Amino acid sequence: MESINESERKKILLQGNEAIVAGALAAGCRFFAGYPITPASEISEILSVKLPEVGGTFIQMEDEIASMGAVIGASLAGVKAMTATSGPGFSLIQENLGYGCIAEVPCVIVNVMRGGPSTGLPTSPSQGDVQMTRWGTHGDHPIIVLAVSSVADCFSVTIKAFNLSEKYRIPVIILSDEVVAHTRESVTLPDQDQIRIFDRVKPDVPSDWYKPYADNNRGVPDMAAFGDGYRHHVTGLVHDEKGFPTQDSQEIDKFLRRIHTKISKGFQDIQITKTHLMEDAEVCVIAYGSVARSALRAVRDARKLGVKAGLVQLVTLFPFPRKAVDTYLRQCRVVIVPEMNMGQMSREIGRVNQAGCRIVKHNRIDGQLITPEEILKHLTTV
Amino acid sequence: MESINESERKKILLQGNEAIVAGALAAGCRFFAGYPITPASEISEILSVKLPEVGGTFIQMEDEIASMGAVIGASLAGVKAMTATSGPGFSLIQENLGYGCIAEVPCVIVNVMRGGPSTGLPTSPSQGDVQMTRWGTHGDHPIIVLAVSSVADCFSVTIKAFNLSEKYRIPVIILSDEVVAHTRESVTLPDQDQIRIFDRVKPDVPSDWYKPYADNNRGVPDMAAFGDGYRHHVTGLVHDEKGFPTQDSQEIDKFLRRIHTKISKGFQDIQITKTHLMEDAEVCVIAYGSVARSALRAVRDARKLGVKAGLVQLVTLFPFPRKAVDTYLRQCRVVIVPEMNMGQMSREIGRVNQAGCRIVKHNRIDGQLITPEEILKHLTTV
Amino acid sequence: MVKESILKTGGTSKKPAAAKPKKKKLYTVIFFNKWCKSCGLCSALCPKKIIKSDELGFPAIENMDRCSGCRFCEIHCPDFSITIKERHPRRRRTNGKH
Amino acid sequence: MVKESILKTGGTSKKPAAAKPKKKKLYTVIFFNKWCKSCGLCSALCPKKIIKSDELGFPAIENMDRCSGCRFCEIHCPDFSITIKERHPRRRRTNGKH
Amino acid sequence: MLECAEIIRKEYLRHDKKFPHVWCPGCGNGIVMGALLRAVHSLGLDKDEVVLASGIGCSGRMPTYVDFNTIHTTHGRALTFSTGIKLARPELTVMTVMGDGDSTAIGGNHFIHAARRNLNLTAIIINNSTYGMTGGQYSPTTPYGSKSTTSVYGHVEHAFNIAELAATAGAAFVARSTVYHATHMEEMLKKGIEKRGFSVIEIISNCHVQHGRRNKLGGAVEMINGFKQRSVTIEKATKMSADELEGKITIGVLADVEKPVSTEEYQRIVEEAKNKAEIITKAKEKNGVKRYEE
Amino acid sequence: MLECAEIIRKEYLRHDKKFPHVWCPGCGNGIVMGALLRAVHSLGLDKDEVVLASGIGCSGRMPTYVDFNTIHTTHGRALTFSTGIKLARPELTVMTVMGDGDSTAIGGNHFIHAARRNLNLTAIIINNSTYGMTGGQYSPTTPYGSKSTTSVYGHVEHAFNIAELAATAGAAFVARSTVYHATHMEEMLKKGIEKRGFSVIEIISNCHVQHGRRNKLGGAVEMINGFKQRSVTIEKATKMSADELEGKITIGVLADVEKPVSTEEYQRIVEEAKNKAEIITKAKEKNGVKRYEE
Amino acid sequence: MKSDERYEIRFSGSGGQGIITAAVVMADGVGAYDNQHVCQTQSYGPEARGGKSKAEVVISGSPIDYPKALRVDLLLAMTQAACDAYFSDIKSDGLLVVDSDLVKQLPTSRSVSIPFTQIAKEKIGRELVANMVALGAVGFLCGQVSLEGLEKALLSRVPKGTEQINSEALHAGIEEAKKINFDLLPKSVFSEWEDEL
Amino acid sequence: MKSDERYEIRFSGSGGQGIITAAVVMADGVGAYDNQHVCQTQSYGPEARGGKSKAEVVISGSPIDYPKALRVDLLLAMTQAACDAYFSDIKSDGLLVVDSDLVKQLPTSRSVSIPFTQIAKEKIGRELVANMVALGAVGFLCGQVSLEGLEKALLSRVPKGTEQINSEALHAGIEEAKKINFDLLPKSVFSEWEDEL
Ligand SMILES: Cc1ncc(C[n+]2csc(CCOP(=O)(O)OP(=O)(O)O)c2C)c(N)n1
Ligand SMILES: Cc1ncc(C[n+]2csc(CCOP(=O)(O)OP(=O)(O)O)c2C)c(N)n1
Ligand code: SF4
Ligand code: SF4
Ligand code: SF4
Ligand code: SF4
Repeated sequence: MESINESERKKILLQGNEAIVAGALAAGCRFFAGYPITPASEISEILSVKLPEVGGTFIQMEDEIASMGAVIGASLAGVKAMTATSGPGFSLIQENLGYGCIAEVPCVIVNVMRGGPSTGLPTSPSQGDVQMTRWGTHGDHPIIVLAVSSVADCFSVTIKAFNLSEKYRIPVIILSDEVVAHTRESVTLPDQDQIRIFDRVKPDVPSDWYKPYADNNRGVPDMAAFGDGYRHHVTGLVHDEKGFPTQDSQEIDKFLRRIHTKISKGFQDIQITKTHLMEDAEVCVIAYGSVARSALRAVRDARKLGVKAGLVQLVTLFPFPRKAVDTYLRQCRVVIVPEMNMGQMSREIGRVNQAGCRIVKHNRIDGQLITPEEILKHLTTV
Repeated sequence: MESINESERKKILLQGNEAIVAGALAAGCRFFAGYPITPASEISEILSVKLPEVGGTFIQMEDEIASMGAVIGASLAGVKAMTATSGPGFSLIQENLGYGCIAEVPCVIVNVMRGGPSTGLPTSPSQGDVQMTRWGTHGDHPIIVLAVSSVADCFSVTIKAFNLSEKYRIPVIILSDEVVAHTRESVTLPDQDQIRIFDRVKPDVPSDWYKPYADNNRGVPDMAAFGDGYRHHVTGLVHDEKGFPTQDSQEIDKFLRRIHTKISKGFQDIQITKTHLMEDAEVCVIAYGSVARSALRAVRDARKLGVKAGLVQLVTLFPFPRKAVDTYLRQCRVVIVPEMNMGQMSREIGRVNQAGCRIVKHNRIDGQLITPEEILKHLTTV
Repeated sequence: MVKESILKTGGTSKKPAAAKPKKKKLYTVIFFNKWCKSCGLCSALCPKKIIKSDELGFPAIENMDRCSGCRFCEIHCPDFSITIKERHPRRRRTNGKH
Repeated sequence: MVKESILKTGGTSKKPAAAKPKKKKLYTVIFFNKWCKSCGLCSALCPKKIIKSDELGFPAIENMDRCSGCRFCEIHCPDFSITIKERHPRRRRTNGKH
Repeated sequence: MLECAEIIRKEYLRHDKKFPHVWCPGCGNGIVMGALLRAVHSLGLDKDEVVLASGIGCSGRMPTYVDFNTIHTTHGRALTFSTGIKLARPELTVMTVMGDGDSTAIGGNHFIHAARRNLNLTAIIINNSTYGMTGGQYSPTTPYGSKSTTSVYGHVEHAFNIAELAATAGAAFVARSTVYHATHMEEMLKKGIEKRGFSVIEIISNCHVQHGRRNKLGGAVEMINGFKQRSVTIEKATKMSADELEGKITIGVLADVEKPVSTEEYQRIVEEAKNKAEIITKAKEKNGVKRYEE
Repeated sequence: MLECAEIIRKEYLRHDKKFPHVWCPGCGNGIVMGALLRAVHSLGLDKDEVVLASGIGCSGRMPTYVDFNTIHTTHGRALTFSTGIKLARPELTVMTVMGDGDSTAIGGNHFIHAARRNLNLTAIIINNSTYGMTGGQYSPTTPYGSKSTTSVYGHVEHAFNIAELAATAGAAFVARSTVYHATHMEEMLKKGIEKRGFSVIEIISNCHVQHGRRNKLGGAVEMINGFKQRSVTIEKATKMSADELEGKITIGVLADVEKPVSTEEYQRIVEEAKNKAEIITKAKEKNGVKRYEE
Repeated sequence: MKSDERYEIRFSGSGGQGIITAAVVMADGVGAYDNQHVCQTQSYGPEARGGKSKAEVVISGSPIDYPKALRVDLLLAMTQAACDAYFSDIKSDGLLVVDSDLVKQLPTSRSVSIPFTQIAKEKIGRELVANMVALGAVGFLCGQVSLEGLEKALLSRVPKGTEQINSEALHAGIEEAKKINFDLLPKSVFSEWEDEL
Repeated sequence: MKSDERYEIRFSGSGGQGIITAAVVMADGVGAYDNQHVCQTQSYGPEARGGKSKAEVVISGSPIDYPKALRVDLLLAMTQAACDAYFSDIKSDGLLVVDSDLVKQLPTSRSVSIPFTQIAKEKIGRELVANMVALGAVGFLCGQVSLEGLEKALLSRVPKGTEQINSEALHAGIEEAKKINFDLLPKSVFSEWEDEL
């Protein structure tokens, strides 16, 4: 869906999962720990081949909990790290994911969604894990969730995920789905030197002065790696500026609010939406993931039928791009929200709908990709 | 907070966690599997003593994942079963919890909330796990979440939890918090014969005819236990009426929608709210858990100051009691939502706020119970 | 309560005292092609090497009389597609019971 | 690169050749009461049984000269509250180095 | 009387389930299923009183096909479900079938704890040295140096010896067999099911499709014949040197010990509890002094 | 030269942390911490290159106090974090301290897998037979028959032998000591840290507050003296009968084997990969034929 | 007591003094044996170790809303540190009760000083039961609990075998408290000039 | 092709016939070696085992929105079952290509029957490469891919050592397809009367 600079030389046919690997390697990922699961296994498999080639490390752990632990460990030791799984595995990483949030450890987690709950529909696409990625771990925590809808997205959003993760010291989740993961598309990958890479900011103070959780104007403390000479303490307990556990209400409050505000300070950078034909749209579809592609087709078809339709594609699902969505809720008469779940993002849209725009949910949970026809029907009848 | 029939003989001083045990035993719970964690450990400890006394079984498993597995196993074998944990443990049970939802296994999970995320603030109260209980496991799934605010609640809500669980074949979560768990209060427990107990409906057809997942007018299939002579299959895959995995879109859709609608059919039974001084209230507080008690005090104090204040206490958090809340949003000028989190229920209230009522969030995340004064301040200034 | 293994193999079963030791028992090997996946295990494992493939790739017995009734094929068929039955020559069948 | 254990116990350390074997070494046992939790391990484990309790319950040495410098108390103190130092009688101290 | 295969097909297989089953042609899972059904039949167990649980994996599909009380749990957790079932209804015969990944990768902890705890359960582990279902990634029993979809350069980790692990963790009965040794396997399964306490039967099986293919071990036939060649009985094995045993598969009963079985112990506790109850409850009442805790 | 205790206090303890530490009076955790610091010091390790990780529990508080790169992870998962750290920076000396519950209850799987995998890591397990931090519930090493806050009727399960479990799972080095044997413990720790491969040092320690009290084992002094009485060296133990060993604590080096260490093997793979890369990537490209999967 | 009125007692001291036990027994006496509503809370966390320890009992004729103390009617302080830390929440007509040997600096003259620890040591022979001596005094002074109820509660909550000694301690405390002449106490815990502010 | 037009090919047959491989090579040929956008999907799940197998290739001059086929331009059916199941989505001017030995019942006369399997067996000597024979024919008939591109894609996607035999198969397919006389085919896949409805 992204306009890519066509060039014979670099054009290749990639599967979604392959493109995530390509994006991760381009972003500087040099550590992967995972546990196989359909439909994410290809990410492990390909990285097991590619990582050693670039001097990185691949390890298959005993389960997803262990994988997430290893990813956090590697990141704390200074290496960009990632894991990839699907719903059942994601349900298992929740505890350590929360650790990543409170200890502010950059890392990327890919969730290639399949039908749930539980073992569910292992080989069918779904978007049933949206709210889970936001709320699955206990306690209030910030998190970033990005969705991919095409092979090109898989590459570029993965890079973005690593960049945000490093910039804000936070776990970033990439939500893919079975359709995107297994679709092959021809894409043109940019040269490595054309890619903007963000690396975590390292401290430059003398080691004695280093406070690993001190606030600054970004709200994101500088981050030393284990072995860098800045001996420090990392814990999953609420901690003070130095990283040591605290029970002091004021320190607690300050810390927990900082890890939330560091994200709100970055909304502009973090909240990504794409629009198609929205300039004069009166009816719009808000969609994400593979469904956004059905939606685009439907919008184009609707235009042909004279309906002023448009598409808002959410790339960032959380922090929910309230501001952007609000604009379109004010612009449009009706908003259609097709999802392969019971309405997990339409909840969010409803929540911010102060304009009182009419919101039409379209939900499919039978393991099939929503078709353009289904959406078109709404577009032409509302 | 419940008006209890005073009677010298049965009045006892109980801690919140003790009262949950008392409620569970009264409801017929005869199996507990758990793993110790502050501030829920007393539930395990007391049940380890009491269960054998009534012929039940207590087992401490190797972790929370195993505990949840054992609870589901025991329930499938026909015994009412429960586990109790806190945030970190809850994060771990997510996968098996989803299994409970898809295989429609009655069981009760107590989450005594402490400060999060991660290890967080192990000994401090919090309400940070509200959204997690709703959304923590992957895939779309129905679930029931009840909150307790007093020792008396601990007893009666636990009974309600078991009853709903059995009636709707669904895991029910009880959200307690460190304050409620460790507060001791004098309570009068009713006689066992005064307690209404609901047991799952067993099939009465010949075993050959039994379809363990067949729809009926309640949407809740009759449930045979292993060993009852109704040999059947249970799986975490999406399944057909007979319990066998299916890939048929129509069967999938039918099944997944049924497990959602069985809950919506029961809204009246499931969605519990309590009100205090709401008849003529112009300003109200919507609260739950221990905070509801601070809120009640604040409301009473506000009345003394001439403010027409009222309290809506949510007992059922999910399925969110939209209808009831909507009524109060229409009635009141302002709604104050105090929570020991960043605003997890105020999200839900905002989501259903079609009346455009002003919603004032009051959030505390420093490990301290919100005081009546803090709420009173809002009541007197809004 | 506990029964003997239901698997009475021709090769190893203790011969009942009354059995005539010299009379070679005969067996019928029945293939249930509907479930068979043509994995070839039966023919590879048959000690008598009498199981071959038919033109569709399904197993077929070359010389039924050579079957020793060892049931090795039966218990190794992963698809429950083989049944070994004792075959009683005509005279036995006429005596009306077994 | 690898150093010897920093724990040189009086009882077991090899005596340097130059040492006068007959001269008994003397030690000072210093208790750091700020960290001490009065657990009683030092006094229970001291082979010479010279650690007693003072009126506040903190450990105290009865007869410092009897300390053999075995450091058993030091390495068993869970609170890092004991330091054993070699004590050099006055004449040694005057020779200016050690 | 029905013949063996007929009994199995008619009495133990679920006919409303679509056969042929999902396993690949020649997969050992079917051989194990047959042996298990024969073992159950010859023990004379009532189908209503038998539970077969599984985790997730190719092996995990077994419960779908057999006419017992069956449950296909989550990946690695089957023994925890079985624990709940057994404790809730001790009179049931509860068996759990798992793959090597299911039982010793994600489920490793539950496995060693079930062994330690010594409930009266039977664990059947179909060890095919790989994750068959997800496409042949390395498992905890993939041999050092082997190829898999996640170890194309050769595996750098070492394999568990499942049976030994079970014995060390405390299993009361541990046996090993292979899909070649179908009758022996049946025998081991019978012994395991009859054993009071936690019993483990490790069955070496072939996943020629994922593991065999990538490691030049041939197809089902070659792999299964390989098991024949590599197997030695425990009796012989005890007389062999470590070097001689290299690459061999020791089959037979590896451990069989008597010790208190928790399932029964719990019953005893229940009796005692009713008496002691009053006294202890009082003493137990916490005095409220809490310590810092996490 | 600074004296022993002074070196530790001045160079290895974090003074900005509030001492006295949180452990109860007489708790063995402090004794282990001392021995560990002495071992690190005598090995001449650079503090900047040492990582001490822990899980959650009383023992889990150790990293807070020592001036290395330290991490207090989640309950039971410390070894997984350590695995990531070690693989990312193989030059660091990574040690992991855990309680018996942390390492063998919730963390049991990571423990046996770390042993199997044989990375160059050191695991120090403080085995006090109970969950100290949460108030004395039974742990996987609580002896049969013991009382705890969740086994007031006497424990019906059996205990793990942690060291044996580690050895069976594949640890390259396994030793045991007790808090009584502080110098021996230091020695074992040194050997373990120096060992190439996964090393486990199990240290029998006292939680008199939770375990001792409930089982009439006395206070810290009595428990620690008990360890002295019950200990036998591995050399002696090998000459004793099982009956004689009943209730004894075998101390010393229980296993020390040489085998490929994954940390190093990974390095080899990386080298090879760069060469083989081209060829394999091609061959690896999946042909798209997928099977049913879960 | 008017049905929505509250009477609040705070027990404070240091970890190990049995502060929480005293509060629990108090609550049990009020709640289970008297016909009052009662709510008992305590502070958890590292704070409770070695350092300060705090437990509260709220008593009311009607169900209790906020479970923690709002304005304390009676503060028992068994250490100076506890007295200093927790005195501020006391009502103007509240009462401070202290161990006279351990709390020397009294922030108000509306206070009662009794040598609980000394009584425990000398009269009962075990310092450990000082908490029960104090409980006896508090029970009597607060006037919110029947003394039989309190004793029953105590008997049901202390370890087997220690009933005798604990109940002796309770009675010693009650007796000691009976000696107090309330008329001699000022009406407010605040000094005159503070009241005038 | 106009930039937002789509050309859709569906490959179908039974599991084990190499249907997906053929589609992937086609997509690679179009996408990586030609200057077109391409999107290739397949059906997963048990259905793909033994039973029907399906893979789709969508080609367009501009980026492709919906990744799956909407109205199929060319359907390759390598079994009767596949032909029956997947024919319904074909465009009225679409083309059906079948293995003449395996698909006997043709739902339309706008179809091309070629004995792919027989060619593979007889001309190339290995039945397994029937999918490549078919691919050659499809590649030629669809007119959406340069045949060199297709061959390059094939060479890069088949296992080492099988390049020769696979490319022979491809060429055999192309040759066979060249023999088809398009003028003899009806304009619509639907019979006359259907068109009139
Ligand atoms: C939590 C979770 N993680 C991963 C998976 C994916 N998965 C399904 S089966 C399996 C491994 C199966 O291997 P094994 O247990 O050896 O059984 P086999 O298929 O070889 O019989 C995996 C990793 C899953 N279903 N759930
Ligand atoms: C997921 C999770 N479950 C439970 C707990 C509670 N918990 C904290 S420490 C602990 C056990 C500690 O026992 P052990 O590891 O033996 O260490 P010790 O305290 O005895 O040193 C438990 C159960 C937790 N923190 N996280
Ligand atoms: S073993 Fe069974 S499935 Fe395999 S070929 Fe023989 S009959 Fe067919
Ligand atoms: S029973 Fe034995 S001899 Fe007869 S066909 Fe089968 S394997 Fe061959
Ligand atoms: S993939 Fe392997 S284990 Fe699974 S069915 Fe096929 S041969 Fe058997
Ligand atoms: S509870 Fe036990 S393990 Fe924890 S500090 Fe106290 S004595 Fe040590």
